[in-house]
Amino acid sequence: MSAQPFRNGAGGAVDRTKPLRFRFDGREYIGYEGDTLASALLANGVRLLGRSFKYHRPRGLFGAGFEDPNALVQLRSGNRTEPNIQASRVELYDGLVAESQNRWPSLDFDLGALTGVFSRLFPAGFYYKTFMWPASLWMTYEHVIRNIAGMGKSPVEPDPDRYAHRYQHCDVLVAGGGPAGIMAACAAAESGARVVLIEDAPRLGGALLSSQQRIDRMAGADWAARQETALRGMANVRVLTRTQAAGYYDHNTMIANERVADHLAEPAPYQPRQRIWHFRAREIVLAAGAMERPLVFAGNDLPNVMLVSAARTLAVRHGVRAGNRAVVFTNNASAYPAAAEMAAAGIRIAAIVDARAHIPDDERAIADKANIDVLPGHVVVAAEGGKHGVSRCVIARTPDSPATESVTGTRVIACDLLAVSGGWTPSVHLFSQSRGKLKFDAEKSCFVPNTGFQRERSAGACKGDFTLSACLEGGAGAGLDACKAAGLTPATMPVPACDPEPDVYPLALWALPWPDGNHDKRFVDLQNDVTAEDVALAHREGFRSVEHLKRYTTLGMGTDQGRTSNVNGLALMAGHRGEDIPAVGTTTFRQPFSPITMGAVAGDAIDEQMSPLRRTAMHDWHEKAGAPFVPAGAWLRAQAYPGPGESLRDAYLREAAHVRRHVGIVDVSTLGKIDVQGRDAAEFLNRLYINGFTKLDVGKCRYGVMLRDDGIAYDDGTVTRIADNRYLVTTTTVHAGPVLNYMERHAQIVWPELDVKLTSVTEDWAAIAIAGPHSRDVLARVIDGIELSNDACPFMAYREGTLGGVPVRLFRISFSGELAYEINVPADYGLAAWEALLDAGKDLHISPYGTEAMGILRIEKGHVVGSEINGRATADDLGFGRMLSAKKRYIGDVLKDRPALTEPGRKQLVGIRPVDGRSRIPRAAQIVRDPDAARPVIMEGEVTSVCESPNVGMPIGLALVKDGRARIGEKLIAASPVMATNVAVEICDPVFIDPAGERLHG
Amino acid sequence: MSRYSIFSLARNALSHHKNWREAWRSPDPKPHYDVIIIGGGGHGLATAYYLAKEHGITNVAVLEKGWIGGGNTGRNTTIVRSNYRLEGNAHFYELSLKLWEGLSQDLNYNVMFSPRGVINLLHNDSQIDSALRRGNAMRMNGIDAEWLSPEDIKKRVPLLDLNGGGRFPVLGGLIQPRGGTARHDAVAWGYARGADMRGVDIIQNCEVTAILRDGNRVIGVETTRGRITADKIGTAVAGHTSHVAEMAGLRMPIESHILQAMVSEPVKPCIDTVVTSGSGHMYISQSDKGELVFGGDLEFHNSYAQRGNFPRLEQVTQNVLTLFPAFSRLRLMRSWGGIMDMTMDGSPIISKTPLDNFYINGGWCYGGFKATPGSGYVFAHTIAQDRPHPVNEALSLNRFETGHLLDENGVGPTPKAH
Amino acid sequence: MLEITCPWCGKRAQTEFSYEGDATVSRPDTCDEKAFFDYVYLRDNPRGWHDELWQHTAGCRRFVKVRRHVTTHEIAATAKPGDALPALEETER
Amino acid sequence: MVEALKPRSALESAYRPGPFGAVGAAPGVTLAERRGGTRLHVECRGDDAESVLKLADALGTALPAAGKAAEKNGRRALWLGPARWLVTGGDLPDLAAAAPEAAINDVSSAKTVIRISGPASRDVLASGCPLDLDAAVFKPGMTASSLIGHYTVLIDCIDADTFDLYVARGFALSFWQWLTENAAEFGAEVKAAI
Ligand SMILES: Cc1cc2nc3c(=O)[nH]c(=O)nc-3n(C[C@H](O)[C@H](O)[C@H](O)COP(=O)(O)OP(=O)(O)OC[C@H]3O[C@@H](n4cnc5c(N)ncnc54)[C@H](O)[C@@H]3O)c2cc1C
Ligand SMILES: NC(=O)c1ccc[n+]([C@@H]2O[C@H](COP(=O)([O-])OP(=O)(O)OC[C@H]3O[C@@H](n4cnc5c(N)ncnc54)[C@H](O)[C@@H]3O)[C@@H](O)[C@H]2O)c1
Ligand SMILES: Cc1cc2nc3c(=O)[nH]c(=O)nc-3n(C[C@H](O)[C@H](O)[C@H](O)COP(=O)(O)O)c2cc1C
Ligand SMILES: [Zn+2]
Repeated sequence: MSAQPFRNGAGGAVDRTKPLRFRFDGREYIGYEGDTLASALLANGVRLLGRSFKYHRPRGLFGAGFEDPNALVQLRSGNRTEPNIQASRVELYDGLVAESQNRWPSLDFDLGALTGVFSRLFPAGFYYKTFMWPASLWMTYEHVIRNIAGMGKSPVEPDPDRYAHRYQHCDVLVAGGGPAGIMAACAAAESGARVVLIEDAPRLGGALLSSQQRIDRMAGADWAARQETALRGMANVRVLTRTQAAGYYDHNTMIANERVADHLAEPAPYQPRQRIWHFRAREIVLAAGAMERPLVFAGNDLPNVMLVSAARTLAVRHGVRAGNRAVVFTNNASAYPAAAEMAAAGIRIAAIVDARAHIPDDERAIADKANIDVLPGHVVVAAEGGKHGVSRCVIARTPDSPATESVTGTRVIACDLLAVSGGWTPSVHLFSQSRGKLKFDAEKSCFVPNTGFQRERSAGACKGDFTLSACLEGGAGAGLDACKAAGLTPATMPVPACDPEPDVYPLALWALPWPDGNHDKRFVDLQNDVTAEDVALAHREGFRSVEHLKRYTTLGMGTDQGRTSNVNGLALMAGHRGEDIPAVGTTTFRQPFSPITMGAVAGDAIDEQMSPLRRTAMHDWHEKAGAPFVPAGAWLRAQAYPGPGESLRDAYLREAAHVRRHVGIVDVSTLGKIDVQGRDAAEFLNRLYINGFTKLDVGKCRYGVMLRDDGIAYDDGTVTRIADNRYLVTTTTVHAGPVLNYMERHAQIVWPELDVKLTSVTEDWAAIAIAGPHSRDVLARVIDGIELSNDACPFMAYREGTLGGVPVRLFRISFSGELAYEINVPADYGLAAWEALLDAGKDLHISPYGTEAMGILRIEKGHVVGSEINGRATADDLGFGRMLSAKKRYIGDVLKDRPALTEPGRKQLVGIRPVDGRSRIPRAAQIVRDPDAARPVIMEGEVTSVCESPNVGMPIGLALVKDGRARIGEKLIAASPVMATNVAVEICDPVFIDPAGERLHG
Repeated sequence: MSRYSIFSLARNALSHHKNWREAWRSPDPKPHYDVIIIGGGGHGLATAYYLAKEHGITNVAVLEKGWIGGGNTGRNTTIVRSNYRLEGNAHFYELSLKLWEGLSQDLNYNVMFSPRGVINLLHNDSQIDSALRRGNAMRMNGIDAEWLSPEDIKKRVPLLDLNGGGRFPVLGGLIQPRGGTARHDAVAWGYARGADMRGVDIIQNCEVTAILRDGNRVIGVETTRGRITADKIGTAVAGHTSHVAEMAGLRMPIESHILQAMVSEPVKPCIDTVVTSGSGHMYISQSDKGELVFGGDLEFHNSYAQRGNFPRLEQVTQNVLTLFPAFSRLRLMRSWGGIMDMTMDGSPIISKTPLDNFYINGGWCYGGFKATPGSGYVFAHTIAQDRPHPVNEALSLNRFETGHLLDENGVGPTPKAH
Repeated sequence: MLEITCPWCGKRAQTEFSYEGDATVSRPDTCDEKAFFDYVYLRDNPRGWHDELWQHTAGCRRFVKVRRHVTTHEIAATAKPGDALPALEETER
Repeated sequence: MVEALKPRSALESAYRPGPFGAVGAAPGVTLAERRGGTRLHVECRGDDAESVLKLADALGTALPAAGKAAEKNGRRALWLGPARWLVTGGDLPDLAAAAPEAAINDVSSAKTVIRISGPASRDVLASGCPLDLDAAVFKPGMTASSLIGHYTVLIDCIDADTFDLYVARGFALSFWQWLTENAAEFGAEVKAAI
């Protein structure tokens, strides 16, 4: 534990009575409440914070906010570890643990830095030119490259925290809580608007927190705190701090990420760690401020070369001296008040090196007052020092031409801090996300919003208004304008007075020449190690569009998305192209604003909530009976009911045999059920199905098949006429939703003239199929009000009655080919009905069966399901040719006759059985003559369903085979090279059991 | 044009890399070409390359409205595979995969083709069934496919939760070991350099605004850089296929939809193969730079915007985290969109058209990046010979009329569903 | 996220709807194969205003006609399926 | 003969009355399943004003306009869509007989209904629902079918901070998980079913 040698005794918004312990790379330090991890490290004199992406150069803190490209750490440990976290945005908490990253074995001694030694061999894009020989070695090269690249490490354990989402609508949303945003929010709030104000920092104030400018005769930070309290007290305002406006999307949606508990060691019980907010705003005010821009010179990446705004923030907000002796290098006014405040915090300012030859009086006055030497017309051309920081800088006269490559006549100033300001870059990110178009303001040397696209306006520094007074005024104006646009009456909003501040008109200066004898790298993008030379190389090789520049050099592709580098990079490219900056343009600004946690994006909708499950009314019973479940669409279905010590296979074979011998029940609640009513219901169904329904009598069911308009088979099911103008249609489980939607489309759009009303009643009814020779006997014991005899209730009859006092619908239909019924009872009574049946059939050996046995029974009968109705087969392929009505129009009737759908050689439904009468047919096999023939092997067909059939006494299957119906008796091979099995099969009729259908009529 | 190698790199290092030449020229358009290719994506550039290399046709221009590789070539999740079930697709994609295997050497440009394997995770019986059916068909066609047990998968993808969050347990997988990823931008640049070297003019910032016809023949184009005539015109504009075809008076069986993709921040290697899952719909891999690159479904509405909305990001991320709970604390760094040319059967079109001398390459749906070399190869053949290569015969435009559809998933003429 | 005005339910989030494609194609009454081929397969797929159908699946389950610009995603108008959207010239103005 | 069947709630296996989550002084929300009663799904052709009148007559209350609910004598009708309503109540008249042209389905079992109440109820719903749930916008007497999480839910605003949530029975258990998980943050209590 050490003192904090660079912490001032007073000043700043840290609470010196609240020391916090933390560890960085295993060493313990102390900081204060109010610190960021970065400020606390610098207070302790720790300046080497990380290694760069490509060359593993030593790096320190560079910026104090979103813009920092350098000081990325692996935060926390174990299952809460997170890579690439900006130390500048981490609020210090007691017990915080962080590690540096992208170094091995240690930050101080990093072998990866060897790449730096050979860095001349590794200019931008070097990997496209080599590693090609021998071809087989690329995977080895790649392995090495991948390990050198990357940055931090992914966690390897599941995240213990939870994440939430929230939707909110508002009149005016303000993104950014600096002076401009505060004024906008106040103005809108005063006008009675529903206001949301989003601020990334823990409190409002923005740049005010990092300066000593006064507003309304009080310190800016105090003014901000006063406004924050006032805003939080208003019922029509929601202030969200620690919240990043992350994505401005279509129709004025703003996605924001609130870091609810990231400032804590871990979230409180039940507290989400982060929350995504989905805002729909009538109007938006963008007030995201601006970022300072670096200058490009040799060695500009050394630790303790940082933005002036970073050094100022450390000094003013945290009471930390980033160094003891500083050189401030600038091309604009903003460094002057900053230098004065740094000096006031006890940093000796060796000089302000100002590229501008002429310094305006007000700026000069600031320097004079703070007793700071100014070197006008000078630039820093190199920073020198070691991995623990800059120790001196080399200065020269401002070059006359931007093309100057090197200079002589330099001199050296010793310093342990080099603060640079290359002007300001408005944070136009959100504006651009919303498709706003930018323009280049040459005087301010930056891109600013031009024409907006959505319902937004910018205010303050993100619009290019850099003085505080302009921000306050602009903010208020924007808030009122937003209210007006939202249809509210704007209030009047007095703008408070503030200290004056010089405006920013930088001298354009994109890269500085080298001094004699120093050819160190001049970085443009610090995170991705892109240098001014790389930009030149890209130009030379023809990668001249900014988009090519970006992709060839990786400029701006890091976690900071080029916040500090893009403008310098494209300005350099403009220079090489001999064009002006707007002609070169910018790359595309994309969501998110700054990286956001994937856990937060997902919210709580992971695992079961990602894709909710549907459970039938009998679910708990199946579960208790030990049935494994299989998904069918969203539904869970019981697969089989293994008894004690019984395998799953034994169980379903037993169940399938049992049904044909005795009686079984299966839960078929998941089948889709659609109630169709109306005077034109019959006509409607007639048009949907290939077979006719006008002649179906009340109290009767009929099997039906639907095609799509392209003539391909779509779905099958039964249609039951319940009353004159009322039908019940069933669909397959998986198609229940699509078929309803399909019917609704036709009812509403294609044939709106028909009187038909569609209601999905799937959820109303629990459905149980009861099958087997004794099914009638069991039913007779439980059902009231229905005469069940074969005459009174023949095959395909529909009847209504009651079961235990509850209404029941009874359909005499059979999927198994046995004497069978399906009964529907209101779902609330499904479980009771299920139990009643089991109870009533005990002496008849009634047993439940699952989807596996059901599958066996249907394969034995040659009934098709989704593996046969595969979206490519026609009705005729599946053996439904005779059902195609010639007397009426129906969907698919025209295109079903296209040449390819009627030509010979189509795959038709057949049965298959092993030639040896016992080998199990490999599932999903291809059917070929000779599986060992030269590739490609001609495939005669494919196996669609297989099972072991206890009732046929051998494995059987269904297949789609070219011209299959004409090939009954032919022997072919069912080949599954993937599972390494081949079985000789014989093509046969798809109906294996009771082809005459005697059982189901019995 | 200098060859690239470690030696040329070393030589150039001595001169501070000041002597590299441009990878391709930036000529002004000539008034007439033998062949014009509209669209400077991977497909257009590859077509030009193979026209020159395989057919000796070098008086060729590639017209690109923006910057080459800026379309879907520059915004895809870079998965390369040939794991198709239907023969019309399988042989075509396999030809393509074979070309990938020697592409860096052929182009003298490292496209970083990385055959790290593509695993399809299977979460239920019917997925296993259709994967096996596809795998068996692949093997019969001479394409590699192997079954992976859950344990095999865990070994290859340690961060995968085999229990799928309790919702999508992994019951097995099908792997195509020769599948993998490639460096998407490099593919465009490598083909551009190769084509340029052989005399092809690559003309950027040149948007085709009209197609000129003389009766049933196309004779040239109107562009933002003036009129250019040509003996033959091929279009390879992916998401803009309908738009360009309409200039020639053709209506297409295509809808344009947005597909988003996203990257996490870069991290050290943590997933070494490509993993796809039908739990919802997601695919993920890690780039050589370290980002997780992943994507999922379309936005499900027609669009020509290269940008989508947040709900799809949520959904894809939910899917990723259900399978990879350890990625929850990684952060999403960037998301973007591309315009997908979704056909009515989900398979591409490389074809002659009802117009003379006008050829169409499009309808790539989710999967045209992997097709790039093969597509260029057979499209060049189709243009040069005025008849399809045997491998793209099935990819004809008239299959929709005749019914010879290539509907891998059997979802029918609903573009968004493929 | 888009906001779509359902003619019955008012302004609702896009996620409540499912996209149902081009609204300008209509199913032929005839048996003409060419007409059906057009209806089933061919789309204008314009790069501008697009009249399309959405179904309010999580709401009233009605199909809604929407005129949406497919590069900006602006929605100019919505209507009940039986009602006409305004003339395209009006939207373009 | 079988005994009279007993109904069973879809939430049966997960329903545990009592406080849960971050409970402070008073729970932010209370949850209670509403069981029993009859619910009829009623649909008329869009132009069939006559049937609508007949239905209103039989019910003793006019059927509500879009986005609204109407209640009288313990019978509550919720608008579902154009000419489509959900009619709920203890004993309902024979609507099919009253308006033969209308399509009537007894859907009493189809939905699970959960009443959520308390000062944080809007916050809980807004954790997954994209509607504008501001108290000044979504008011008592209004209903809307929308999404909550990945669920389609019919939301019926009973009073300022009380809502009935109708969710498909099959999804009820999954939805209950969602709801309790999102309510936990605010402090919550499950009450006995009503
Ligand atoms: C998010 C996403 C993920 C994807 N993932 C994969 C994947 O993992 N694997 C895979 O195989 N495929 C994937 N794809 C698909 C794949 O990217 C594309 O199919 C493929 O890149 C298409 O290449 P192309 O050359 O045909 O088109 P593009 O690269 O789009 O090139 C077409 C070019 O035509 C230009 N153009 C358009 N109109 C005109 C005009 N009028 N005049 C001149 N030029 C014009 C465009 O500017 C563009 O540069 C993905 C696509 C996206 C969007
Ligand atoms: N003249 C100069 O030297 C000069 C130059 C630049 C800035 N400034 C000063 O900067 C201030 C500018 O005021 P302002 O209000 O425009 O900006 P600001 O920088 O004070 O405030 C912007 C705020 O927005 C927040 N923010 C940015 N992006 C965000 C996002 N995506 N989500 C949530 N929050 C986000 C930031 O955390 C910050 O608090 C003034 O005080 C001005 O004096 C001065
Ligand atoms: C495979 C792949 C990897 C990518 N990796 C990064 C990355 O590391 N950093 C980054 O900023 N963008 C990355 N991108 C996204 C691009 O920056 C860019 O968004 C994409 O090419 C689409 O272009 P646009 O956003 O300019 O429209 C990647 C894109 C792809 C296709
Ligand atoms: Zn609606």
